[in-house]
Amino acid sequence: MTHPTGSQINRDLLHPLFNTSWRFYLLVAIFGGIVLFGLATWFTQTVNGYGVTGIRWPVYWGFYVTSFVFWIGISHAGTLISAILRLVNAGWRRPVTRCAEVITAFALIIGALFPIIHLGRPWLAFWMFPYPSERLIWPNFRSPLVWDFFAINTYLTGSLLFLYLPIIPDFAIVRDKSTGLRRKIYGALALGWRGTPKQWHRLETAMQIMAIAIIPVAVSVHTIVSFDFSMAPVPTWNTTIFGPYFVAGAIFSGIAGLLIAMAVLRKFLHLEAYLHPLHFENLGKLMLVMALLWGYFVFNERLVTYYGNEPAEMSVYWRTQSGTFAPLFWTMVICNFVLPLILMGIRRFRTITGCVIASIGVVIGMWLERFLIIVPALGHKYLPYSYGIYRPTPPEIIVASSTFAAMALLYVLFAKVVPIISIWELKAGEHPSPELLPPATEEHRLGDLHL
Amino acid sequence: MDRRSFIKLTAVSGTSAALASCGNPENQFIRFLPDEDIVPGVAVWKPSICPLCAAGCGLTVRVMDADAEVTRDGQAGIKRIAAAKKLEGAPAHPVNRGGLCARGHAAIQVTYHPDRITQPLKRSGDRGTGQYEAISWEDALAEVVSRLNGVDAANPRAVAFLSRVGAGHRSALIQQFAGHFGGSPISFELFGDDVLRRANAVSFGRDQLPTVDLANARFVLSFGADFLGTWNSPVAQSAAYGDMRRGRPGIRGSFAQVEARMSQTGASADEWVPARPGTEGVLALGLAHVIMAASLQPAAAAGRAGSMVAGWGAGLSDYTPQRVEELTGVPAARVDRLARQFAELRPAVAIAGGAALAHSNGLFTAMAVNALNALVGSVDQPGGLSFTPQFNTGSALKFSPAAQPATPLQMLAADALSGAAVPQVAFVDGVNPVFTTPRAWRVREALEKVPYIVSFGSFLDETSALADIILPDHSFLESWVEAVPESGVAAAVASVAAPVMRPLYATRATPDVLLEIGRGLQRPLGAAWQTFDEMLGASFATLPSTTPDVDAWTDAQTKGLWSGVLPAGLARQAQAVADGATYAFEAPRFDGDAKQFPFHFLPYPSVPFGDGSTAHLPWLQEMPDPLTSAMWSSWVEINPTTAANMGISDGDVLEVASGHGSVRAGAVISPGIAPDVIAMPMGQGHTMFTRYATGRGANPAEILAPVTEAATGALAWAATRVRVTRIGPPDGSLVLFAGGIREHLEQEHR
Amino acid sequence: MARWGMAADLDRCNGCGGCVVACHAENNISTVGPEQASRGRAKHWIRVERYWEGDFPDVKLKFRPTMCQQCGNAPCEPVCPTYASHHTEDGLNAQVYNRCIGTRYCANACPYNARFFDFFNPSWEKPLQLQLNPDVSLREVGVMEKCTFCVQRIRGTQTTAKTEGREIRDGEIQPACVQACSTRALVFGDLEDRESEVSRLSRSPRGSKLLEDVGTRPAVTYLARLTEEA
Amino acid sequence: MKAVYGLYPSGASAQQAVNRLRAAGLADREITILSAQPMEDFEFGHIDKATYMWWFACLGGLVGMSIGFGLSWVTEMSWPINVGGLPTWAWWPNLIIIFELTMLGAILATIITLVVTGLLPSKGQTLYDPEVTDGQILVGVENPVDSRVGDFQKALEAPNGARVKTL
Repeated sequence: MTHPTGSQINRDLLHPLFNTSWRFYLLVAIFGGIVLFGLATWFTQTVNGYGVTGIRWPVYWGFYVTSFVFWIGISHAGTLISAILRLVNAGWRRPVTRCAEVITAFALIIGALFPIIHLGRPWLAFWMFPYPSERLIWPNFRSPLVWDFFAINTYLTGSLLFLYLPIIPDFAIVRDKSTGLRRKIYGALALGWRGTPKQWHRLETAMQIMAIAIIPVAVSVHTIVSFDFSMAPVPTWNTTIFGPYFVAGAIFSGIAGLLIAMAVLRKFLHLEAYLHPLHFENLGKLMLVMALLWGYFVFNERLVTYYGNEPAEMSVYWRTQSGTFAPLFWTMVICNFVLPLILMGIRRFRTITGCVIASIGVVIGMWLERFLIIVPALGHKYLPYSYGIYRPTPPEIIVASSTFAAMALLYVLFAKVVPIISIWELKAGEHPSPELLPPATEEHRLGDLHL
Repeated sequence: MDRRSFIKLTAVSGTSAALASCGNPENQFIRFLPDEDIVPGVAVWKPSICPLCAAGCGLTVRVMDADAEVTRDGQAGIKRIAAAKKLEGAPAHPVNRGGLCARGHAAIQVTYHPDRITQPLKRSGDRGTGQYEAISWEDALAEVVSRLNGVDAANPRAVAFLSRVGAGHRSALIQQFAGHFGGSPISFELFGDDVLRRANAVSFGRDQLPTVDLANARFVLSFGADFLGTWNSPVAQSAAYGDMRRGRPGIRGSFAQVEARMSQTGASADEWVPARPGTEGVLALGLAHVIMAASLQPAAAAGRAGSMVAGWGAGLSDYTPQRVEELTGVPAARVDRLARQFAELRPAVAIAGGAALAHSNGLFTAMAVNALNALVGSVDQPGGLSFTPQFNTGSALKFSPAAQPATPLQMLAADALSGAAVPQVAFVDGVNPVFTTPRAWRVREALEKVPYIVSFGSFLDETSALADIILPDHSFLESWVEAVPESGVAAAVASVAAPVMRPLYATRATPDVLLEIGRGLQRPLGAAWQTFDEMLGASFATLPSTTPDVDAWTDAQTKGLWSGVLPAGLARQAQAVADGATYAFEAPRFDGDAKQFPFHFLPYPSVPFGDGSTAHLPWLQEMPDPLTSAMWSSWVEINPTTAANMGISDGDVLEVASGHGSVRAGAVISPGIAPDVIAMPMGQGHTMFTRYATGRGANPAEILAPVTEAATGALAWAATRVRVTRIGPPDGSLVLFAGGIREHLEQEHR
Repeated sequence: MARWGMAADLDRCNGCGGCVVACHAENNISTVGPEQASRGRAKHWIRVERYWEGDFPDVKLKFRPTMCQQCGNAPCEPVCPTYASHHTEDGLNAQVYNRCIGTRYCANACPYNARFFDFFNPSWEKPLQLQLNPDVSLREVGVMEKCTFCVQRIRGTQTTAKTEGREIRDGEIQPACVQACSTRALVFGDLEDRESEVSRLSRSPRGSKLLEDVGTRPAVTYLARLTEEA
Repeated sequence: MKAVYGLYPSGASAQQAVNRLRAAGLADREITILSAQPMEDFEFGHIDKATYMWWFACLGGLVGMSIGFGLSWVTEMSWPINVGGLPTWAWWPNLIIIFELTMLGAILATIITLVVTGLLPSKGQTLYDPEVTDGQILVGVENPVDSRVGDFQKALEAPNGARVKTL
């Protein structure tokens, strides 16, 4: 395998920016259409009243909150993984970080929409924000939803900047390669980037600080999302394990999301020279670790409930184990544990295809996990008289699934305007530090694991 | 609605209302000066009387200003009126003592119902289609008068007046009106108590429902009487029940209920005793046997009621516990224990009612329970049965007694269908026999033979839709109301209340209309009063005043009631009925072959709807049934074992078929019903009864067999046998409020 | 400052449902109709729960009127981001409808499922709106509502007592359900006043709190229905 | 004369050019170096490395922490509303708000420091050549003293593959 040179990298990675095929328009039309349909559905929900959903007494959270947790989980792919890989200076990260960070940014934006979508009065969502209003009252800082607001706010700000910083030099490249209005726009986005040693140092220092800052923020975000549940005295919610359990689950689903995105990009943007099977294998190993961790947490959660034998909790326990929700529960176990263990644990299955299959399984499984945490417990809360079953209605399903199209749409648009693989970082990968490695040659294989 | 909420509602619903109103002058916000005697924002409380059942509970109505769309002096617009806002139990009323049941609370929706008939109507389409056109009161009354002038004066059955039974002034007036044409008002109540009244007349010489002194009883044994839910005077009985349980320091009254399907009352019992349908009297005599055999009865036990029971003098040797077990299915040991409790926990009282008396042998059962009460000396004693002295409105008004006994409804129907005697004019007031009678009686077809039907209904229901002319009554809040409770109090009570608000629509009070028609007849009715309130005044004036320096009528209006000791001439007299017969158990007669129709069918009065007359009130439709939590629907109750054997799960659509028809409803699997009994609540299944009740659920009366109790002719509504077929999975028609029914569900998961 | 509380004597309660309709009448609770009711949208601030025990023929049934328990440590309150759900000085769990943005978190946190959500704008078919109580605000679509212990009656009586310069008498304040209860199973009053009937009943050996082990410190005491003398 | 600069194909030749410019008497801050990637393998890539960014980030974190503390303190003290029996100043939950605002402060301070100290162009420092994008390394002098332009050109031309341009 030959290694692309600097100008080759420029040509390959800038290609999608300057050449638009009919496929792009088709994808935008399809995904955009679905997103518009979803938006229209949400609009009718807001106009007609929340009753068009399947939410009912006493199951007041359903598809929307499930989707919220799911997308926030997916968002842990990027920034967290990329930050960790940056800090440990894993060389193979270079082609991966950008597409991972993009997932974070967009998944967060979509995830953050759901609390608004799910509100009974979404037009008043800004009341979560502390500002001097005529109501003369500020939000209740003791509410986990306000923590959510602050945590997501910090994480979103951090992730967007974390995504933006390493794009600055790439924006400068696009600026130099383009003309006219586009040159002006990219010029503005490049913030006067020239590439002096000082700029490079400042950028790298900033990236390091960001990486260090964003990791605890990412951990806190999903811990706080888990607090939304564990703070309420609902059977099986009110548990101390939820924080790490959710963080592990988030990274798990995040890796799966990243693997799918990478495979799709590799296929459609013809980045076979940059995204190697090795990247998939390495991430696959990471996913295997997370699957084991996830299995450990689920075992832990189940065992403690079972052993405690508290009547209200046991009612929820049996409901998922062998009752109404058993099919979903066991599907989840297969998708999240059995499937990744087989596909990622056995070397010959740890191919790109294997990774994608396992990842799709994990995405489905993790969506089910959130659903199974939320709905069965709310339907079986202490007083048997008030037991209830939730069934989603078409509007909820449309809105929730259209966000997948929204993710795809944002990704397609992003890949159209920004090099989806960090050009300068890829080039920098050609120059490993001389103390560690012999001088860069054409034969030097990109992506060797330098952990 | 007050102005604030009105503005809010308008704002909420956008500008659509305002825009829509631009075109229609009658919808514009015309604001008159308030002419009502009301201070905006200040609530006043006025007395009234709940009209929804015969108990006669006293109400306190909260009246406040509100903006209503009304027509006044020919001009339509939004007007500030004094409107009733809420009904509350009158704390000083001796019947309900401040309490009020669900139905009573919802009664306000009768007045504000969106489908009320707002003015006289004349039929313009085929009968039963509900097509009517407006007619003026003058024309309508003239038409009715001319029809009445044309009837055959010699035929005592030329005019049929279908009405509710009662002891009040309105009933007295109707009786007088019907008597003017030689007849008597015809009343039919599906869950009526004719059998018990007859038994009380025979046993105790009182043709009346008993008042049970629960508050002082230490042991209550009820044979099928849903006295906390739908039977007799539930609020009064509930208040006393509360005191029976916890009103006396150190004493908690015990309570056992005998019935084949657990009623709301049975649910409150300490001991629920399922007995085979129709054998409740055997159990009562079994208890009497044990008591007499062990000589547990008090020395001064009254014996007259017992002497009506065959074998009483010989200690009821036919009713040994073993024999009782064979007949009723109640274990002999339990019979023995219940008997000892009944005799030892004095005062003890037995109550009979509901399904226990709705058999072909109902009179025997009632006689047996009466005898049991007499045996332990519980008649006219504290903690026992007594009979409320009742104001005889007929004699106060100097009305002549009924010329001849009323024709039973089924006979009227049969004669009309056969052509033997077809009424020329029929009046319908406050009853809906097309809905409440067994389809087998063919009342609807019979009424269709009647050439001219006048209805006083406020709503189009199955019966009033057959009417040729509808003269809508005021709602009870808009008119003078009165009640003379038959039971529920110790002393005589007569309630009366003035209208609490002005009529919303061009309706007229039915008693006033009857008086006016009576004046217009060629042969006038000859009543001494122009209006109903004059008549009430005259009647109450005959009563002794209970407050010094105030006459009885003024006093009654202020308090909402008169209560005291009745002068001899004004009380309904005890009538000793001595038919000389004695009563022995004979097996109840059931309609339908036990092989073909393996289940007993038990329709029962629903807690919110009774026999269905209140199914049009949305609050009651949405009130969860106490036992099943069902709303807006009908259901079929079935025993879990039976259901499992037949492969029926909760909510499955079942068909219940008797020899006379079939109905369908969702299954409710209930542990509180015998394996061979199928129960269905009455109330739903209306084919026409306002937007809230029409086309909802099924009417169990449709499949009832025309079995009657021989002596009284009362319908034995628990005497039908049915078969049950599973039609399919739940179809969504059964709406339940609640999910789980047992505290410990996890056992089922294992 | 008073601490309002209720006692429900399950030995008196016969499950008649009078309280349910009385509550609808007092608090402008809209009916939702059969279609919405079948989708779990019916609102009953007070409900009579019933539980079966045993199998035929030895079957027993228990009723339990259940409403907002006005917890001392109410799980619904801290989770609300906008202070729509908060504690008043006299121990009520207040719900400020105007401040509610409809997260429904409070309802999830409530162990008693005492909170109900307005899935649509409530409507009354004319002229049913005339029955509306002007003392109780109407709720818009998207807000939570629940039993208030008929706070409008409490405040009204407090005002009256203040104008008349006197203390509130025990039993003077009656929420609609208490007033309606035929059997006098429900008793309302001030728990701080040791002489009040509700306070006396709350100390009864038959008394217990619903889901006490969740740690909510409810203001409603249920007096057990005991067959044996107690 | 605005600037004189050379373009170099490799880091080694650029290093030579830098060394020669130094020899010609220029201080590091007077030499402009532009590259399309960080040049950490070479000495010239480490010029101007010292930064206070870490300290500014910490300072930003402190500011954020104070805002978080103040916001929750002022809110809860201004509206001492009882919710669920929690204390009015419930510091455990508030730690979450404080933490998030601390991190937000640190992140924003980092970015602001980066933009202000690294990206905002200093006056007279606008030398650029698009060929840098294709991998050439630019070494040059902006606004040179006219008398010394010749020396600089000579120094810049010395390394292999140099292409010297003037503006």
